[in-house]
Amino acid sequence: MTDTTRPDRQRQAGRGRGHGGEQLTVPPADFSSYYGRPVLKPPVWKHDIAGYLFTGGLAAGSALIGAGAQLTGRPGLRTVSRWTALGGVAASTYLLVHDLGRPARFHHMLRVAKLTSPMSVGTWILAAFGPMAGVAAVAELAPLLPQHGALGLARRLAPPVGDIAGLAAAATAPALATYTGVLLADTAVPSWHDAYPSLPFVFAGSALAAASGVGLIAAPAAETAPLRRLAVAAATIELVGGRRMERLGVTGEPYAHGRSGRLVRAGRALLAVGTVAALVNRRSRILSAISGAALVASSVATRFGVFEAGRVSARDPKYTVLPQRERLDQHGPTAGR
Amino acid sequence: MAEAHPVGFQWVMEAKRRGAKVFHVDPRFTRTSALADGYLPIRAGTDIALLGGVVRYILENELDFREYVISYTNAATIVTEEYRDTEDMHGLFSGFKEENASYDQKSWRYAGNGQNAATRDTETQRETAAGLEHESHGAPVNGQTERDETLQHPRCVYQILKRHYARYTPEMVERVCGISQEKFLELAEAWTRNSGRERTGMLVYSVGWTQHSVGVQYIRTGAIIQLLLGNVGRPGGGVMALRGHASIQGSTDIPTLFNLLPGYLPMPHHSDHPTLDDWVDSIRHPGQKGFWGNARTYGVNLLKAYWGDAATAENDYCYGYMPRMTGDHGTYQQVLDMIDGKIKGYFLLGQNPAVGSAHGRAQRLGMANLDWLVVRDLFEIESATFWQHAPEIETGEIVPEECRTEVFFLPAASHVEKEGSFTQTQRLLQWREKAVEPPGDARSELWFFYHLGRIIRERLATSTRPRDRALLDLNWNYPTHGPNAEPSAEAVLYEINGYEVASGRPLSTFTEMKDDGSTAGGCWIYTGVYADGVNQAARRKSRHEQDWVAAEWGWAWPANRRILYNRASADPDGNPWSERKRYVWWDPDKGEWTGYDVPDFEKTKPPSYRPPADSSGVAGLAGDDPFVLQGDGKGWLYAPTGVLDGPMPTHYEPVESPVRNPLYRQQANPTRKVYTHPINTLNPSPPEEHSQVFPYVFTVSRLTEHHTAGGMSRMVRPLAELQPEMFVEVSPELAAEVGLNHLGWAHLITTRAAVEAKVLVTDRLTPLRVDGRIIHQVWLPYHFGFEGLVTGDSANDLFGISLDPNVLIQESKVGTCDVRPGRRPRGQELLDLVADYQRRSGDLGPHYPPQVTTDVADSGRDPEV
Amino acid sequence: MGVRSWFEGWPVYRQLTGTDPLGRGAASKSAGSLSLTARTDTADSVAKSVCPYCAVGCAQRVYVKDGQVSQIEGDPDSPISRGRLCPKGAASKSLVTSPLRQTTVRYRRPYGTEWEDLDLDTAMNMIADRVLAARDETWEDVDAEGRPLNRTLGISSLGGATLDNEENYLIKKLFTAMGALQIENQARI
Amino acid sequence: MPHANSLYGPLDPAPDAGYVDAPPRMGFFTDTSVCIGCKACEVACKEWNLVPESGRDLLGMSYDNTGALTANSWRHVAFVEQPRPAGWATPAFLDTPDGPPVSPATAEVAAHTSTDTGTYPGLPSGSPGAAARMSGGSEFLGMPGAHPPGRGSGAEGRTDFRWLMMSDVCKHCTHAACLDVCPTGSLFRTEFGTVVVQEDICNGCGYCISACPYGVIDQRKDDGRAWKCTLCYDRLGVGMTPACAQACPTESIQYGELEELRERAAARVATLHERGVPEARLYGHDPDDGVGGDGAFFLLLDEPEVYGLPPDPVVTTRDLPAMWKRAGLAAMTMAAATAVAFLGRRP
Repeated sequence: MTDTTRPDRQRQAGRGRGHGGEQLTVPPADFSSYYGRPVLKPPVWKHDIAGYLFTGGLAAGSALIGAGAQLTGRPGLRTVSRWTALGGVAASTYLLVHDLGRPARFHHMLRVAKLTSPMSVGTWILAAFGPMAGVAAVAELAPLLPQHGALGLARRLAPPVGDIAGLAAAATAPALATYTGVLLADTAVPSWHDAYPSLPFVFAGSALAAASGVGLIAAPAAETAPLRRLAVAAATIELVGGRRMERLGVTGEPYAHGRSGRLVRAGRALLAVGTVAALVNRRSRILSAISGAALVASSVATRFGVFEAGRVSARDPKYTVLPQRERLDQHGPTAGR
Repeated sequence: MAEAHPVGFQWVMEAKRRGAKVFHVDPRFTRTSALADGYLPIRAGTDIALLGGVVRYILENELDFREYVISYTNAATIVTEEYRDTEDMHGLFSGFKEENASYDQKSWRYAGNGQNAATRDTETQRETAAGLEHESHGAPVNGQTERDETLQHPRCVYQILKRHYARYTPEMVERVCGISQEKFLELAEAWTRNSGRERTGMLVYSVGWTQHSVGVQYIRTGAIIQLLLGNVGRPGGGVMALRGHASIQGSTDIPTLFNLLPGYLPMPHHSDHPTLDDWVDSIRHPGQKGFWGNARTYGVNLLKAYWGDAATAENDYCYGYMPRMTGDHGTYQQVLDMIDGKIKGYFLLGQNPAVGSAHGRAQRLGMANLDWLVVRDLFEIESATFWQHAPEIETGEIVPEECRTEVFFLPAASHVEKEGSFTQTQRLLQWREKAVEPPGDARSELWFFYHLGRIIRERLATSTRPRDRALLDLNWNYPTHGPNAEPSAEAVLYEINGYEVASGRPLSTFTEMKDDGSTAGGCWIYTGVYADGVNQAARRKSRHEQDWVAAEWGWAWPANRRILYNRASADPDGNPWSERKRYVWWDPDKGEWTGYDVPDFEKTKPPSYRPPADSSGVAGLAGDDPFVLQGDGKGWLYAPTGVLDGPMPTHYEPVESPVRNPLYRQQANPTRKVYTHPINTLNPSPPEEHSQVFPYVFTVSRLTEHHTAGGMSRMVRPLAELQPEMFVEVSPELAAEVGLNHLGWAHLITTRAAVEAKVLVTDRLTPLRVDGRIIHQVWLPYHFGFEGLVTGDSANDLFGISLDPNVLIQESKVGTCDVRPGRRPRGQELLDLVADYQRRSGDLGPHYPPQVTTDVADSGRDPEV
Repeated sequence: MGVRSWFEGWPVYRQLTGTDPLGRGAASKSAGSLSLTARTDTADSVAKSVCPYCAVGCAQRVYVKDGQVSQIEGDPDSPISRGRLCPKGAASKSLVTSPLRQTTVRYRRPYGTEWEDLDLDTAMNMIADRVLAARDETWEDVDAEGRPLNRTLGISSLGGATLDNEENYLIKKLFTAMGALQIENQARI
Repeated sequence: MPHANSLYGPLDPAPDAGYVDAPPRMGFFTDTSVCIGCKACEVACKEWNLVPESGRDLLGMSYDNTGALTANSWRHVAFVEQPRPAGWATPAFLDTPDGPPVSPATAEVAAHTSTDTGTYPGLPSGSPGAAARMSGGSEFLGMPGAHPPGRGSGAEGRTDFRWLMMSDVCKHCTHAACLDVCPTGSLFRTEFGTVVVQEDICNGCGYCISACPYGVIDQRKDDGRAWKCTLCYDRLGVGMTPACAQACPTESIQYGELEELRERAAARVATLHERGVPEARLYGHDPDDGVGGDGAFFLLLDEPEVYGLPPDPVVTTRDLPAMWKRAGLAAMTMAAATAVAFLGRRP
């Protein structure tokens, strides 16, 4: 924009709000817009997607825990985790399809494979993860099969197949848990995009926390020791990874204020409570359950909080215009850099 | 123009791109103003004061295009000694007759002219809207005049004009119009600077200009300026009327008007035109110059086209069949007659008077008092459903069970479902091909009237009554085709064009017409549109394949001429005024006129030609008389006859105005047409008392997104959503004064009605300082009504009926009103509210105030003191 | 469609084997897009027309498919409009194809409160009856001094500015022959 | 192989999208200095593309009753009333007895209106303060030195006035985030370099809507799919001009080869600067900008945000490699954390 002149703009950021047009009834905002309307279209995703962020993370975390349990000989935890993973991925698939404007066309997702589209990448990850998680979980039914005959063969084959599938699911699980961070970040939604370095960590931590939480609730107490350690790790990842979200400047506001801010804060608090409870408790089944529930709830709150924050930031032109304006005033148009 | 004629505005933008300056004068800042180089907010109804100011500016500074003015206008012509100006008579011209509020135009005539001028009495001229005849030709005067080409003679037109406008100073413009002197001078300077040999300026008006009690004089003032500046008959010049309907020009040329016949021939008048010869003589004015000398030919051809074989020289070509006017039979007179029960049946043909005409309530009450009504339209418009949904149902003024009007709604064919020609605003005929069959019962008007005529003629076939002869002898044989027996539009066009009776050969030009019955032609000015048996209006040679005049696209009347009076684009010697403005010129080698356009002159008459004394008609035109349809061949700065409210435009206040005329004691046009009818109540204006009851000025016009009364836009989805509600635009100052809020409600009240609208408070409206007072103006769109996808009160309900005397067009661009916050009351309370305002304003229904106010020197600021 | 051609039509396959690895354009073009064409191109006929709204006289092209108007747009050949249209002109197709258009005769009898249906022929005959009756009832042969009048003031008409010249010509001709003087149109308003 | 500038920087998008021998890139240049706000573009677009109705409410946003670009309005004409000088004109209200301007206050009121556009989420209401500022301009905030005394400051009565109009449309970005994030390949790059939703493919996932930095693409209710301007892909295919550009009476919307349009636009800006309109500037024309330049760019007479445009948009996918890196890191951290948790001491 070298040929552009802007003699009519007198902006000096942060200064001078004194005299307004006499008829102004509210203090003028420090930016212009078209009738104050949003520049961006707020995300049209319904709460399905916030829910999916949770269920997808839960499935991924559970698959990882399932594999860990499988490899370290914790059959109870393995079973719980595999079923949780399957439940999570099934719920995820339902929520994703349900959120579509044209659900009957969900299979169009498989037309292309686009590295530029986190949703396309996620689709293929889900396509890989889902069947594996399914096979791993179904393999847990082997003991219910008869001893003999064709089904008997299945009964014998199921555990090794389930183990392979469980490991395969676990191999894709970290991608499943973290791509959603990119899914949200790869948008024009100011608070999501600007948080792109943090979101995958927050979501990774949140996924592990949720999965640990379910394990703590449902798995035999004797097998839950890794979950307690994992809860601490999850909290560390989430809190350390997410600390930058508060330093985003104006687009960080929605993570700290309003409904979305309350949800995010609630998520952190619950995470802290759940982690501490998991650490101090070694025996109490009830305390385990509470700890687990807090971790699960933390994950839910965090996901909905992050989701909501993005919507808030897209809805108010301030978050779009101010940072861009600031950038322009400091550096000139993006092109100039 | 950007607002109502956006596609035409592309040429303004084109000119602007090339450096032209654009000025826009409007009471409200519109989409046109946004793109103009100068915007002049004006008090509605004061345009003559503004333009008169420009005339004065030109004359005082001698900025006129002198060579053009001397040769081509009547500036040098001497006027009779009896003439007295408005300056001497408080705003009246000499010859005013109080008893019928009209002028005896004798004292206005050119010196030396005998009793030729004003052969018909002026009241009859007003009643019959005779001014409309001049759409194609000037008023009658003798061809030979006394002239002083030095322009020094005190009674020459130039000096009379100068004196008449001497008081239209920049200060006066500011005082009357509310336009600052600085802005006025900017306009006047730019306009004059851009005129002359090398440059031309154009004046564009939209036909809201005609909707004033001095509408014709508005346009005349514009024409005077353009003549003084040499901007007529030249490319890039002229006075351009932006008309509002697809074929409103065509419906004036081939009129569906009470006082005209095709080609601007007058409808016969019972006392003035008892015989064919009387009728013809009244048109051609023996002794006058120009093409109207052949009026007999045009008249006989029309009669011959109407009555075919029955029309013979012996029976004066059936002239006796013609119905005769006795006075005003115009649409507003008709409506009042409907209310009074004098009219039985009414046809509405693609027109929606319940919304589109002034005084909507009178329109609807009139329709509710008929025997029968036929509405032909695309949609169920308000005029078709008044008995069901009119606002008068709510007030109890119309009770469906008691309303006897029988209503036939007949669906009409749309423009793509029939073939035919439209004449657009530049007189260009363009043929439309039929694309599809009309749906269901929808039919063209051609079908309806052809078959209605056929049925009626069949009913009367055995009649022996003399009154039915005109119908039975009518030449009504048009070929039909298709399943619906659709008459051939081309066959009708052929008849309009004219043909040789014996051979059937289509005529090529109206000069081929004979007055002996051997040719017939329905509209002489359209002759040539079917030349060589080819539908010339259907020509669609791409603009890329011809020059910028594009003479092979469609066909323009007369004779496919694109600029009228284009002889004036060359100097008196026949050379182009400048290379830049070259258009039509004399080629001495070939001995003929040539150029880009069809020359508007006898092709081989040299510039040096001077007619012998006593010649008249076409032969009387000199080689430098470019205005070939004017009686003296000149452009008229001064109209010695033919304009009923004065030889020169004079500022009068609108009939309803909040201020006393700052220029003259005479307040409003003294010759305006007045209807004293109980329903036609009036808001008082000074010097009458109580004008303060209606302190605000309102004006109405169009929005880009809608069309006229809304019948073709409020019913159309993608248009309805663009302007979805009735609104009123007010200035922030008025909003504060009255207590209106943006997007809140307001209602406007006159002695006729109260209408409500959403409020848009906008900086685009401004109060004006007029004669020391602050005047507030509000603006409303007039598109809304009670039917359609989007509805609202009709702005035209606010107006009363006061007409321009020349053409009987109503003043519906300016009125006074009160403005109040909130919605209007309903039912009886609404009637009470209006009645209360009538009472408070002095009940001007029964005692209509005097038309002449020259004896009232009421104000301390008497303008003439 | 064979499995092979299905597979080769699969955009992922096209991505992997073609020039568009990111699946941005060529590879992801759909069947619909491949067969897409402008409906003006497949019209059965094109009528040269003129916009029915204001008096500028913008030229239109009316595209027809299966007896229905499929598109109306500006005619670029026109020296007046150069193919351009205002919002009203641009809405012409919606005007002529509007679902709100009334396409059958409607009749409201005196003192009626509802519309009724009526056959077009019947309506024409009823109107002819009423015209003749009104004319007879209000006929004026001569004025007080015996000069001919030849007219009826019992019939009025308003409209014409949106109609064709040929239509106005017939309207004026018929009304004049029947002695109906009170014929007006928008040019008076 | 993908171009080095495949995600960011100057790029000819059609070859990048796999078109061999692509025709020249086509686009729009919308010159708002000649826009008369007639909305022919809005209607012509709806007629050609059979776009449904978008709401019948009076919005009070000057003459804008459309409100925004939505799935049901692919062209949107913005109207802004401002008590500021129009470069080409003398002050509109010289010596008229006016008080201060009302446009900031009415804009505030208008910020509250809404209408059912038939799309999700429709036309959200706006921030009144920001609306007021759009109409007032910075001088109404008491900024010093905006104008010589007596001009436009509002305190002593309005004098200057201008009415901005601008037909907004999809920008057809060089780097189109909507297209890149589309998981079905419904949004695709045409051979003309434009960006089009394929209605037979779109499944309404909504991702494109969040990705668009201009708030253009939108979801239609009762249909579920995303819709926006196609730059009349079907017409382009047979050599026709897009419906809006063909209808535009004043050539405010110009259609043509992008390269040529950019030259034309630069010349137009120069002309306007010469004619005393220094505020004229181009928007979206620069291939070096945050989206690699727009296929539909504009000549504006005020800051972009006054017209509802983002002042300096950057395509989100510029940062996509970094995002994937962070995600990979997070994934590895997650796997490692799990491993560590399980490999710890057995109880």
